[in-house]
Amino acid sequence: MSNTATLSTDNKQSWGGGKSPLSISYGKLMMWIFLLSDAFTFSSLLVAYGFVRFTFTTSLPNAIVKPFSHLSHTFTEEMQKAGMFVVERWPSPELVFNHFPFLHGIHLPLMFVSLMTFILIFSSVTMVLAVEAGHRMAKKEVEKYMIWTIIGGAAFLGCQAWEWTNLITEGASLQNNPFGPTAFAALFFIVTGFHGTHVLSGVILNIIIYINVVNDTYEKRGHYEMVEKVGLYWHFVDLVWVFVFTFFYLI
Amino acid sequence: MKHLKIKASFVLMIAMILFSSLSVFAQDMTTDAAEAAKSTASNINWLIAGIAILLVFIIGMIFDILSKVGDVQKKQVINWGKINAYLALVFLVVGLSAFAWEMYVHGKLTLFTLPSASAHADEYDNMFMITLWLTGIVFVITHILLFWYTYKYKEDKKRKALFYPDNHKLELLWTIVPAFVLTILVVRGLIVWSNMTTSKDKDAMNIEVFGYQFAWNARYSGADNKLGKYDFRQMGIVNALGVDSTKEFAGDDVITTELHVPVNKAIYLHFRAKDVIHSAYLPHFRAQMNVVPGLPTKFDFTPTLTTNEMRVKLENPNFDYILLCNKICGSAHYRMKMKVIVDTQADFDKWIKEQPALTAKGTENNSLHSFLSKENPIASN
Amino acid sequence: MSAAAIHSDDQHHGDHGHHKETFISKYIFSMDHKMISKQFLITGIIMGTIGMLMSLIFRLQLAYPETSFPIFETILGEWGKGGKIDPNFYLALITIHGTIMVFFVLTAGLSGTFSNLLIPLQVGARDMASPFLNMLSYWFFFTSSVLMLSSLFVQGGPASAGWTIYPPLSALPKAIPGSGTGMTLWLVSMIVFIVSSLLGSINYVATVINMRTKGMKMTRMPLTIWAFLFTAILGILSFPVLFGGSLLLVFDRSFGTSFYLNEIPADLAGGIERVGGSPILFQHLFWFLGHPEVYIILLPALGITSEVIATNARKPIFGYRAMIGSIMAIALLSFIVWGHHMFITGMNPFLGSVFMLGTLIIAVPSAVKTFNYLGTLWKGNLRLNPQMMFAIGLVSFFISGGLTGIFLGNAALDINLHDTYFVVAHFHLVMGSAAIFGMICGIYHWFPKMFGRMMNESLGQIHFWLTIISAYCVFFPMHFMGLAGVPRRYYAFTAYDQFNVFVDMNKFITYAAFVGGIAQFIFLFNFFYSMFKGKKAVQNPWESNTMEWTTPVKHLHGNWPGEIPHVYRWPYDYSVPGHDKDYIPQTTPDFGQTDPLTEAKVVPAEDRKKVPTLEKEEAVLFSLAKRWLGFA
Amino acid sequence: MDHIEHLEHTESPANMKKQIWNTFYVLLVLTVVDIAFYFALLSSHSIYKNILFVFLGLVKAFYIVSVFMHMKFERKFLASIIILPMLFICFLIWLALTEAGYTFDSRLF
Repeated sequence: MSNTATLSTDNKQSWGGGKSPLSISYGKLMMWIFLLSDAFTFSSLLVAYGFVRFTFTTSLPNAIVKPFSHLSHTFTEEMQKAGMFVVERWPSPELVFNHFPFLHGIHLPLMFVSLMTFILIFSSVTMVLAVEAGHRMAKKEVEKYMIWTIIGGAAFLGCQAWEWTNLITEGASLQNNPFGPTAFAALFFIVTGFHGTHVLSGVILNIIIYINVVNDTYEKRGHYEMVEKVGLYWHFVDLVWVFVFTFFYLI
Repeated sequence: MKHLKIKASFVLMIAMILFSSLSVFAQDMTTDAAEAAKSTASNINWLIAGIAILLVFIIGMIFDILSKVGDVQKKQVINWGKINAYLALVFLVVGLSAFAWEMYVHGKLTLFTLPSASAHADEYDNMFMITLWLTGIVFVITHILLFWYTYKYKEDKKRKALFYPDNHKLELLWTIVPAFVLTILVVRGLIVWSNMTTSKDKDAMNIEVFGYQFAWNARYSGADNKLGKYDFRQMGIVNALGVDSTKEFAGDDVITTELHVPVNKAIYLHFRAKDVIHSAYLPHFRAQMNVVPGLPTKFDFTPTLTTNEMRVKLENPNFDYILLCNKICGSAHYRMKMKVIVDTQADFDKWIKEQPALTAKGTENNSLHSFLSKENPIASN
Repeated sequence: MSAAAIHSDDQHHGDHGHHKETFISKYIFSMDHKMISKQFLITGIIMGTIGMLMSLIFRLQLAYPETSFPIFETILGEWGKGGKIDPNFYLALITIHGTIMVFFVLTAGLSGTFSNLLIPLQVGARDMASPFLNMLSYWFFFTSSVLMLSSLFVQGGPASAGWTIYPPLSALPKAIPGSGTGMTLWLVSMIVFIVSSLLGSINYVATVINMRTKGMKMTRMPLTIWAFLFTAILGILSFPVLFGGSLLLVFDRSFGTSFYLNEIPADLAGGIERVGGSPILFQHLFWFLGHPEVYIILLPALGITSEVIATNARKPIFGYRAMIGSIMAIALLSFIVWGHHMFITGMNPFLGSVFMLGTLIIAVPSAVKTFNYLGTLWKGNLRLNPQMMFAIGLVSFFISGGLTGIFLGNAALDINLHDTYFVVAHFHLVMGSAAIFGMICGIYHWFPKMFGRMMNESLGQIHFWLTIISAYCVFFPMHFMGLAGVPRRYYAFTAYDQFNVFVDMNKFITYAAFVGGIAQFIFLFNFFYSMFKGKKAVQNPWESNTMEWTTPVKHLHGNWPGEIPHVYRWPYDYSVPGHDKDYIPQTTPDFGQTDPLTEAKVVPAEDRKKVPTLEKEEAVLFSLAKRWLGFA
Repeated sequence: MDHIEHLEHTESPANMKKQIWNTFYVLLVLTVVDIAFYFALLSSHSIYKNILFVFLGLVKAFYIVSVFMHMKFERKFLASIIILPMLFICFLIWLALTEAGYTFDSRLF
């Protein structure tokens, strides 16, 4: 058969092609691949964290302060005097992250971050419920769950802003760290900041999707795949938080 | 259309010639009379370059005209297939002879022809030669095949290529054979590597090599063979190395700008940098290690030939071992070197006695002061 | 199924050919992959020319360290005072030369051009999965090129810490003038470049996996596509790590953190004492990208060569599956060997052994590739046109440069060879020259497809011979300098008596470099002249099997005017016995094989032998992986 | 355009919803367990504690990826495409930690 024969078929613009071997659309595939590469970005930051941390002595086990025991405004200095916060030693996380909004002066280690984790997991659930509603083409439900997701994301960002403010007022910054090695604060701000940027862009994407849902864009399109794609991104942000939580707050 | 092409190539040609002759002219302007004789040689080279460019374009035009003729006559005048086949053959022969010539002539310039100056150098050279022979044989054989095939199987309209897409046995063969050869190299390499990186001699002489932009210092550990602690915050103009002479082990330390080492004694070099990464490269001893700020690195070796013995062997009275910086570190990177002198034990002892220790002259480390007041000519640059 | 069909309402798919294209939408913000590939190519060529001219300038300096050239003062101004290059500017030149060549020419210019051109055409797709992201990818690349070039004009000069930008040199503006604004621009440019590369790579992978035409199984894809696929995967997995690393470096430079700095006194580091980091960390993060990057450069060149050699030898590529297997093995191994750049950086010697093992194992798939090329040439019917000559030249460079890699991969030998001219010679041969040859080979081969015209053959042949001779003359002698202990990145060797013996050699290398440079001008002339005035191309000038030659010569948005042709066979049916022509395009149906989707049942015995007919493609991939990674 | 494939939804909506909520409870419990372990093991400093936390994190990640991100319902091949490259990260982590340990040691002496 000559080459020209294949060219002389009718002139209709059809997007023919083979089958998709993974039985997902190219859009979702691209989102997956993007998430894979983004996972590598976060991994590189976490690897940097692990590396820097391993070059320091591990934190001392805390045997001084018990939860709910009151703390004074000079808590940090006391800990410095007690040898818990020294330059050579990675600080014990529960002594650093021990504040809770409106409950000033009470030693509540890791409670706030647990709340943040809960918020993020909850917004992940509402997102996946929105996706599920999208499969059923239930526009009202998608709207409802999208709203919840956006609220969850915004709440998380608010919590993070509060925690940052709190740490900064205590004297932590990229160059300073009252709790121990400067790298601790710098890495904390960079990694949570990078994660926060992702959450922020996720919230913006969610808002765009929500507007599209309200405007019947996906109804007209006949499927809610866009919700699914953004959902993937949102869950990824949640996934990253699991590891940020594990490495920064627990270990 | 044709005119334009010729015009364009002429413009390009003229630009090239202008550029090359400009460079010649430029050189003429700058070379002074004393160097005139030396520069004529390079001027001739420039002329050659210019002529070569001209030739290239003339040849290009000839080919162009020939192909135009071919277009008109409706048959090929120049058959590049054939020309290339023969050129490939010529390239193979000339190339391989050039390879052999270089191995013979330039091979003599390499470190491997010098007498080995450190204890592990023989092992190193041995490893190198094994790799060289193995790769050299592969290099020659594959190149002969590559260009011979290019010649042998040039296009012939009457012939049809052999349809031969696969041969699992053959592929397996040329997977397993390289894998086998590489296994040998890996195993040997691992042995040599672990020999070179593990320190065997507990009594090795501890010397610190300190690198900064753009010079080196050596710090000898003195009689106790222990280097005193340093504090990077104290590194300054007065105390460049940041060594506090009052601290433990530090008092008898000796700081010098030349690295003297006794022959046949294990030397344990500790590296430290002030500002950026340097690399202490001692080519004659087959030794190199990066000098990283904030990360202590080390290397140990045993020199086996004194500088004087080496000078005699090489019949070169000016020969000196050197330590040079081999990691890009700033503007004077290319001048950052330290003289290394391998002495006999007696000479070394004599020399080290002459060097002032940190606390030899009382509380002030005057020696250090005087040594540092000779400000580095490059640093002030 | 067409994945795109689902999105028939997607802006950039639905309206092909419906609206009139303006100049801007056709030539500037074009979403057509063919136009984007041309944009990549021309930007790449411009960057390449700049990079090459830089190399000529510093070659002149190396050949005549004592001589002053007034022309330098004219063209370089401040940096060429008295006709001599400033040592700092020398370092800046080598840095920018390296960066431009590695990232802008050989990553974007090579893989960007040919992935864009060939992936949709060779797998039978109308366009990339997302043409819009594809366009963004080009414009990010363009922005990053502009940023990189603009760093040449800032105060203090461009980045000058070597293309590997090891901190602290790159982190402390006081250490070298180039570590000021120039370095910041370098990092910003690189981050933009990474974004571009990711957008491109994600697109390539999605297109290859999802957009193939009917019958185009994974095991029927040309080796170019395989190479591009794995290149894209390498890019997706390795560039993000550099992104993370650069981000931390930006913070070290501008915000007073110390991830890569330790024991740096305050007066050196902008008034803030830096403790707690490690420069080795940056090197690990950098080389986690840096080594796969070598294969990001090399694999597309090898893929292009496979295609060109098979076409012009009129013979199926020898060991198609072995070739795919070795691409996969190289791609996989490239992620676990980066430490061989760091044997003597103060790394744990035990890790040195681990990396040495991995590095030398890479030689096995590389050897398989080389021997398969030789096997393809054997008893072929070689059409020695320029692209074939460049492909043969690539194989030659790949051998020469690859073999010296065995020295450098050996941790023990690396002690004395690290950062000497031996390394320069090695990587310029294996990834510089070889990849450039792959790129030029691809340009000669696909020029008719890109521009609808033919390049002048005679000029191409002259270009080839001058280039290969000059490249060997430049890089071969460098091995001996390296073996004599001559370090790289030296402004001059005048301070060392023992390197005086290489004065003549340095001059010779410079002359050869100039010859090579002139040869590239021949190519540039040929390229731009043929673009407008070359002979008109016919549809399938090289009598090739692959699908791109079934599209009309005049470009068409959507590639094929009618339905996309189906694929019935692998791409290497050259000189099949019993056929009167010596090539059978992939789109030619076989006897009894009308429907490619049900062909598994009716496939003739001989076809089944050539192409594995396992039911699922993943099964094929797994079996290949198992077979080839057994060595690891 | 010949045949459009949709995702294979093996689950009915009610079932899916139930599964989502179940996953949510699992994640919640795991987070609480995390915190509980943290305080229970406050005084210990063993490497096993870190391994425990990483393991719990991986379990959480598994649930998020498989149910929330629908990986459970996709083709196995897609899952392997996404999961297998993580081995490189594991290598990088192993390497970085070994290297950091070495750096720590060499700074001590």
